[in-house]
Amino acid sequence: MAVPLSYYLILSGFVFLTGVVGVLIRRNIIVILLSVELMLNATNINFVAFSEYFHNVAGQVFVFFALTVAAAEVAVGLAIIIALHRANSSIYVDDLNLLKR
Amino acid sequence: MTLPVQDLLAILPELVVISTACLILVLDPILAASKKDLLAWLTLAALAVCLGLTSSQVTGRQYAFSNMILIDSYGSFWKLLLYIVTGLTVLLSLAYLKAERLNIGEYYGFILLALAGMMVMVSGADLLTIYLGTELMSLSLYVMAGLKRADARSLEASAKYFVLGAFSSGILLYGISLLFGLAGSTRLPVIAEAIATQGTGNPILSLALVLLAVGFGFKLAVVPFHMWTPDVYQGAPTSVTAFMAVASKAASFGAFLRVFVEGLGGVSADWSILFTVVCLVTLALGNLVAIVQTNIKRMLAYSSIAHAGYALIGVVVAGRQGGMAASTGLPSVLLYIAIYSFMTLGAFALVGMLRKEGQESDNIEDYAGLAKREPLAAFFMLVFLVSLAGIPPTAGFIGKFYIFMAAVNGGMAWLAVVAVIFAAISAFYYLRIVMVMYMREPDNAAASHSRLETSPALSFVLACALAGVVLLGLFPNGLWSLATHAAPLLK
Amino acid sequence: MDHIFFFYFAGVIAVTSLLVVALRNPVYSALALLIMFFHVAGLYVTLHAEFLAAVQIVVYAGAILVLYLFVVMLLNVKTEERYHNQLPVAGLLGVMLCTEVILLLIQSRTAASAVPGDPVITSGNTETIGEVLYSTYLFPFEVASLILLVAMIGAIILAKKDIGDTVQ
Amino acid sequence: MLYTLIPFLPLFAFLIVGLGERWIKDRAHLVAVPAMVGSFALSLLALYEVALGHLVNVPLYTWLTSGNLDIHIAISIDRLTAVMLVLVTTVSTLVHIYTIGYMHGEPGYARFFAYIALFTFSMLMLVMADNLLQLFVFWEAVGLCSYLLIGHWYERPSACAAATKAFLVNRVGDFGFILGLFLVWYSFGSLDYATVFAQAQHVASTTMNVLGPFGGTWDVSVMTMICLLLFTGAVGKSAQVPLHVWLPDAMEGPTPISALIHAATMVTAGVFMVARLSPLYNLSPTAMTVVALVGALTMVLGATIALTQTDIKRVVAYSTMSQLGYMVMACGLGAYDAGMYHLLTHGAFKALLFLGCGSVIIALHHEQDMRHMGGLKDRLPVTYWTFLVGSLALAGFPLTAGFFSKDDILISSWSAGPLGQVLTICGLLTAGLTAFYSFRLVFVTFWGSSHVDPHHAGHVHEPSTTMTAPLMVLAVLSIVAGYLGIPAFLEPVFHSAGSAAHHEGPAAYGIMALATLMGLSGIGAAYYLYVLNPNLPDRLAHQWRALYELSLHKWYVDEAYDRSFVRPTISAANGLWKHVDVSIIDGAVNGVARAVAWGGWIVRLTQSGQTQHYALGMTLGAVVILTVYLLF
Amino acid sequence: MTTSFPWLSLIVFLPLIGAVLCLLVKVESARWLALSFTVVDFLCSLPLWWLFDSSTAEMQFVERASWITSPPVQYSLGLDGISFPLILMTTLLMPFCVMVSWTAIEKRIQLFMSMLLVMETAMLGVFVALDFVLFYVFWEAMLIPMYLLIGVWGGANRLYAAIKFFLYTLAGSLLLLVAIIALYFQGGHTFDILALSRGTYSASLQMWLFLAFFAAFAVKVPMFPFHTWLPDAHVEAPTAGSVILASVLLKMGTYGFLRFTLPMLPDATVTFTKPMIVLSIVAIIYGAYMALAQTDIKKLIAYSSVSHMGFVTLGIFVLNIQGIEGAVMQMVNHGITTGGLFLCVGIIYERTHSRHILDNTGLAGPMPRYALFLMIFALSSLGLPGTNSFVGEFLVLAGTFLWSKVAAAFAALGVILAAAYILWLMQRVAFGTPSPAHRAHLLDLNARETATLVPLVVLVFVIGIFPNPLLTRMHVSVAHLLAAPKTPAFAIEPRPVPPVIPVPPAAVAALTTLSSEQANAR
Repeated sequence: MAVPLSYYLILSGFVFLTGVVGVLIRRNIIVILLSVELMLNATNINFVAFSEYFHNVAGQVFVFFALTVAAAEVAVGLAIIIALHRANSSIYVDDLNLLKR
Repeated sequence: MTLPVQDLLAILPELVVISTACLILVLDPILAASKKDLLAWLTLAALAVCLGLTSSQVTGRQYAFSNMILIDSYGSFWKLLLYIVTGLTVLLSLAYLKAERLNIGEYYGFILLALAGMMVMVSGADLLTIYLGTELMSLSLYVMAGLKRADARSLEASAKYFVLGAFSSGILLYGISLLFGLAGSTRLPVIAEAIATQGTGNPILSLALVLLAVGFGFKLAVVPFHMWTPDVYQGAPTSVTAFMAVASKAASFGAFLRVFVEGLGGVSADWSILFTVVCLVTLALGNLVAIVQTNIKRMLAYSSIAHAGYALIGVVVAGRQGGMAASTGLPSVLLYIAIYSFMTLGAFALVGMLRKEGQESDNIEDYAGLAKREPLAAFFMLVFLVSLAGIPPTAGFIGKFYIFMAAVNGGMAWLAVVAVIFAAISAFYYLRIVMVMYMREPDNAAASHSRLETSPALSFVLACALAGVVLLGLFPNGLWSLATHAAPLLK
Repeated sequence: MDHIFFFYFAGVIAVTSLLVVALRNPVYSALALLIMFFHVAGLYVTLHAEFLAAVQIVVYAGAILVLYLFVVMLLNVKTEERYHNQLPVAGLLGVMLCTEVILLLIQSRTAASAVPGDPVITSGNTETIGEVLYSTYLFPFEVASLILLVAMIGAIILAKKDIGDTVQ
Repeated sequence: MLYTLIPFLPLFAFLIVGLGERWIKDRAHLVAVPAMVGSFALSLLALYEVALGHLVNVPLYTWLTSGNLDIHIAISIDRLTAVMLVLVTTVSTLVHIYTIGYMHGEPGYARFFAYIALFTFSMLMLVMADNLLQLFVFWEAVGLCSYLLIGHWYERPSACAAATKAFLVNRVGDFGFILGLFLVWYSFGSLDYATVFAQAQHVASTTMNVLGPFGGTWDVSVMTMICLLLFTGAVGKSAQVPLHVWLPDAMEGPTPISALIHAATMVTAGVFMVARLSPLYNLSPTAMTVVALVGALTMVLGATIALTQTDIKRVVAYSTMSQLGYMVMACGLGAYDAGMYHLLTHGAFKALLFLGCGSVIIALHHEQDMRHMGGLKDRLPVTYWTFLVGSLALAGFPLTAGFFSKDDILISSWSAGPLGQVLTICGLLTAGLTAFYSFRLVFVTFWGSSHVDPHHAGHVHEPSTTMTAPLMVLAVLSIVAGYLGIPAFLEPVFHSAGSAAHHEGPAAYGIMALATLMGLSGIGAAYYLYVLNPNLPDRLAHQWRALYELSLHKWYVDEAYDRSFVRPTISAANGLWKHVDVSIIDGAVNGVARAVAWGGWIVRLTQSGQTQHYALGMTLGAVVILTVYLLF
Repeated sequence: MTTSFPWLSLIVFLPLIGAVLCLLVKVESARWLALSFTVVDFLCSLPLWWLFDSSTAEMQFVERASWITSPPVQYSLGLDGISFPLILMTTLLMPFCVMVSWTAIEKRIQLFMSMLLVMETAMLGVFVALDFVLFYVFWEAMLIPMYLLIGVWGGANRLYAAIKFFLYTLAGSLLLLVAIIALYFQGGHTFDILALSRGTYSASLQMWLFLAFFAAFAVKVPMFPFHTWLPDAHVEAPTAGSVILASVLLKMGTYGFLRFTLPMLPDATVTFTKPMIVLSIVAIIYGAYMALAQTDIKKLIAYSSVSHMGFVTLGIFVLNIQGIEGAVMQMVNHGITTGGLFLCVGIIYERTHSRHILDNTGLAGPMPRYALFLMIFALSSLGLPGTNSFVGEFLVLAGTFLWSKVAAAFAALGVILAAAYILWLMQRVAFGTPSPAHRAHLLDLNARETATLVPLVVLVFVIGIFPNPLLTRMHVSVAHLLAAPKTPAFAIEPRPVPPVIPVPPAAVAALTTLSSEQANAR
């Protein structure tokens, strides 16, 4: 018997929210990016699962693009991190506090 | 595998933009530092070509590339607006980059790439293209926000924008995945059809709706997804801020309306309630917090938040009326954003070029006595601020007028009343700038008062923005008919 | 059988994703993520997405995560001594969200009713994807390429020292 | 049309002198006096014409129309008007002439002439009105002239205060007047005398519920309301109790003004108004009673105060008030002709007395306190003798004009029922007091030893002819006016008055004798106290301290008003401003602004600069929305 | 009636041309330019006095052109008997505003003059607009120039006053905008004022619209308790600004009541009559009390404006001919009189640089001509018969009396109080002896100042003595306003006027017109 779709959805929901919480509670910008990766992976699980259940390749293609975008984001993100580290010697997000109020 | 010519013709403007961007990226290392201006002119030339191309596309409705993209009057409206504001931004940047001693030829390439992303956003017929367009735009903007690397604030803005942007795009993507799960496709018409056949009570749909609202809410900078805006607007180089505040917001509205009206029109009753609340808190927060700002860029950021709130009224009304063709809600949003673009761009142009000792002077206090030092600049600022406050006979009034018309027509007069109360409050912070410029003397007698660093390019930008603000205020017919022509084609 | 595979992969994915968030040392977090990536790839295989499984391993595990680790090492990132001070609020929100999302998901009709039939794409998954990528999804593909271009040049501009900071 | 010139000659004089003040300067009288003389001559002509039985009515123009409100400005002369015209122009002409000497060399010479010309114009228009609104308009206009002239010496704070007071007190009266006017319009649909009088009988039967707006019921005859409200105006203008307080203070103005405005003409406008509107008053016994009582009270009050005053002009002023009381009382008792008769004779002798005072004052270099006078009869013979004539007339000495008119009043009152008889007794007593204080004035000022400031004593001399000639003319008039048969002349106007045949009968002679006796004893008492025993008054004052103080301080009316109206109003205004306008109303406005700004401050705190707070905000938003979705 | 010549456009936009030119020229020329533009504008408006047809209630000098096609907003202008006097008053006052600013304004004269001229355009536009949106555009457009006038050239506390003025009035008028739009949808999809006036609206809608209109107009008037912006704005504004504020801006509120509230919302008007009248009377008395408490001359006059404008709103809401004609008269008269008073205060401020009463005492001695003018305006302000203000106040009180005798009595109390504060002011300012500190500066009026005041003084008397030419020009319009068929509620219950009895010959003998024949024969 095939695994019901809702199992996948619950799994992805859990992973997604773990990622969300990670973004909220981790101070290290790198780990925050890792958490975002969790969110993206959760999404991907959704897409693939739906794709399977709809007998439709579109979901898999979407994942492919999402993966591309994730890679691009990582590139830019890490560049920003390096620039930040160079300027501030810190990669803690809560040290970014020049701009407020 | 063949490339149909029609498809290529349909995306000719995009192609022009992209190829010019690539050309610039290639040319940049070759050109001598002193000749980087050429790149700007090249950009402008490309925009001019696009303007012509898109103008020929304002009628009709044509899908291209396997229904991935839709060339219609709605998208063309936004594209035309984007060309104009991008062109003005480029001109502004020409002056601004010199003043900031930033010499990055890629800058123009990024502007064009971001523009390409925006164009994809507003003409995407598939959530995939819209998502990719959004990412293209966002990634360009992340980079552009951090371009002033010598300034820690610029980097900080970039980092914050990036972190939150990635976060929000994750949320958006999750929403898209759920929609895909609902309809088995990411094409907007298919989604609309699925909603129509399955009914609206599906929880997964509600969840998707909320997640999409969060994702787009972030791009539109509406409360409570707005919080990046002030920080990023303040930290980013001003020309980039202007671009973000104007072009990015316009494109986001374009895509947002496309998705919510065309794709999720079936549940418009749901999302109009959601956006009513968002609209109210946006109006309230944007206007209230703007009052207490001391930095003009931050103030304008809050002002742009508040303006998104006004535009949302039109969206709410359209949603409430089920996106009816009779509703003037959508056209009024289009009109509002177009008008908003001119006045905000004008204001940011001035903010960016008012400098003292080579530094941008973005503290409101720096504007003290400006009317005496720079009467013309002060007058321009006055007009932009008055228009932002929505006082006739400027275009800002026309924008609010149509929004309120739509609201009252849609049976939401109370919303209009709330909006006018906040409009009155908003007048306070706009007028405070006028007050500082015209009625206050600078505190210290030092010679280091901010002055406008003029250049022909800047003058042209200001003149265009002023003309837009004044002429659209006096003769809104043309823009309105464009907007009414564009909006109903959303179905 | 499917269930066993699913529960194995799902279990590991859930645990490692928690670890990514919970472990204070970024290197450990990254390694946990790496494990998760592998298991996600495994899950893809059970869902007949072999191509994606491969891409997942090659791109995510092989490229992205290595990049992360590289940066972590490069910047000599220390262990976080504490979480962000909004942990309680965020945790509460997370729990609430989790409950709500799961509630919504299991109520939803698609999830409840959809039971997979025979996968259309039983074989040649890679071929099919390649086919559509260059036909139906040609346009997004090109846009994606632009995204990569932006990312590349953007990363260079941001990370490289002394670019364009001065005129002349 | 010729009669149009009666008011307009003074108006032209005013315009020429007023606009050309800078060029005319001390030649002002060359314009004003001839104009006044012309006006006087025309008045006589008008009197003649009216005596022949003609009436004059010249509509000048339509002042305003609005709905059924239609008001014309007109010149209308009947017997009542004609005698008023003669009185006004006579006194005015004489005062003009007198002024030449009195104001000689003053900086405001031309201005003064302009004002009195304007006053004369206004007064003439007032008496010639053929509708209530014109009456009211010029009623206010004479008030304005009075204001301007009282404040003629504007550097003197007391003069300015007096002017303001005069205007304000009159405004209070006019408040009633204008409401009465509206009530007339409301009830009759018109303000023209002719229309109103023609319908008076009809309206007299209607009543109105005064307490209606407050939920109560108190039906009052409309006619009574009208008459009482209009009479309020007369109370103010004719210085009747309780609005009499302005008149004595008005003596701050130059003396010719006191003679013209505050004795002979303007203050009598109230009496004139009541007489003019006699067809209305006759229909309201209640109002008549009130009028009579107020008149009597004023009469007594004025006389008692005049007893102890030391300022020469104030004594005369209080006597004016008292005499006005006589007239009003007469009108209230229906004896309009008697009232008007006394008005005319009083105009002559009171003007004389004031001008005489002016003469003394000028001679003593603006000394007004009679304790610093004395023994002037040899130095100022003309003044003395004319003043004496005036005083005799005031005291009602037989065969003077005052004797006849006052007796006319008293006799008429006696025949007007029980109230009238009570009031007649008051009148008799007052006659005694009048004789006493007027001769106190004569004796203290002109007789006895001199208390004049030795500084000036050397050059006290009779003023110029321009001042003495009017005195002599007025002295003659003070006698002659009694023999002109004025009541008979006016009788047709008041044909409805109930006292037609009152001159006959033993009661009349009895009262005449009594009045004469009272007058003579008053004079005798004054002679005893101030000539024979000059120290006695002080001792008496000491002995009857309370009464003396009461009289000296004018029954403390001013003080009472100050405490009950003036000061509470000012402090209420200040209190309202500080505690209501600034604190509450404006405080609310600023409070809203502050609350908004405060809200901004608070919300701004969420913008902490912490990226993750922002992400938390987004998440929170999503959670809230989702929760709402789940719950509803 | 359509005329071939666009009088109104000419009058309205001529100053705008001047405003642009003023910005481009030198200081000296800016003054002359502004003066000549305002004078020419006045001269242009003068022919209207004769061209105006007082026999019709129709709009006259109508101009129509399409402005915005969807929704149909028209550029349409026109005049009737109610707006007509206000136009003349505005064009008349503007030259004086320029003249009084001749030397008083020392900085940025070009901008000042320009703003004055922009104000003129906006104010005139408000009075002639026949399209609601056009009206609103003009109505709001004046906020910015006025804000600058107060804020740039004002007194010490000018920033507070300017922003308070702006926000207060803006808040009110924005609600008006919503009401206008609501009317559009309920009134047959038009913004045409005349068409909207012909429409009928449900009672509840009228109620809401009335409140919105009230918010805009009552703040502008200003009615109690929305008046607190006025003293601040008046006090801090430069003289010309005060004059414009008092003379024209305040009238826009009452004009709004007349032009919009009464014809469009008749039922709500009747419903709200009582509260409106109570508020008016409170304003009359309260304003007067406030004036009594002031020691700043301008503030005193500002509060007196609250009181006087109370008469205007009172006259409007008693809903009868006398009341409304009185209100319009009072609008014009208050403009002239209070304008004159503010000009006078400005003149003395230029000399002593103080508006405090105690710093400006005894002016009659050194400045007799000035004192004379001040006295005339003061007397007019307290409503002395023979001056212009009496006409308006009299008519308003008459109208009020028809509505309620008690209300009239309370309103008339205001007249007493007006005398009190004005005379007390005169007693302190004009009379007495000058304070030695300022004595040397107290030069009497120069030719320019005299020329500024004389025309107003002449008007004070001309209108006071001959009000009828002005009144006849508004009779038909006011009657039309009250007699519109859809507003039966306005009809005051017929007054029990006794039938005019045929006058018996005996009574005629007393006083009738038989004598006039004789007089004429003479």
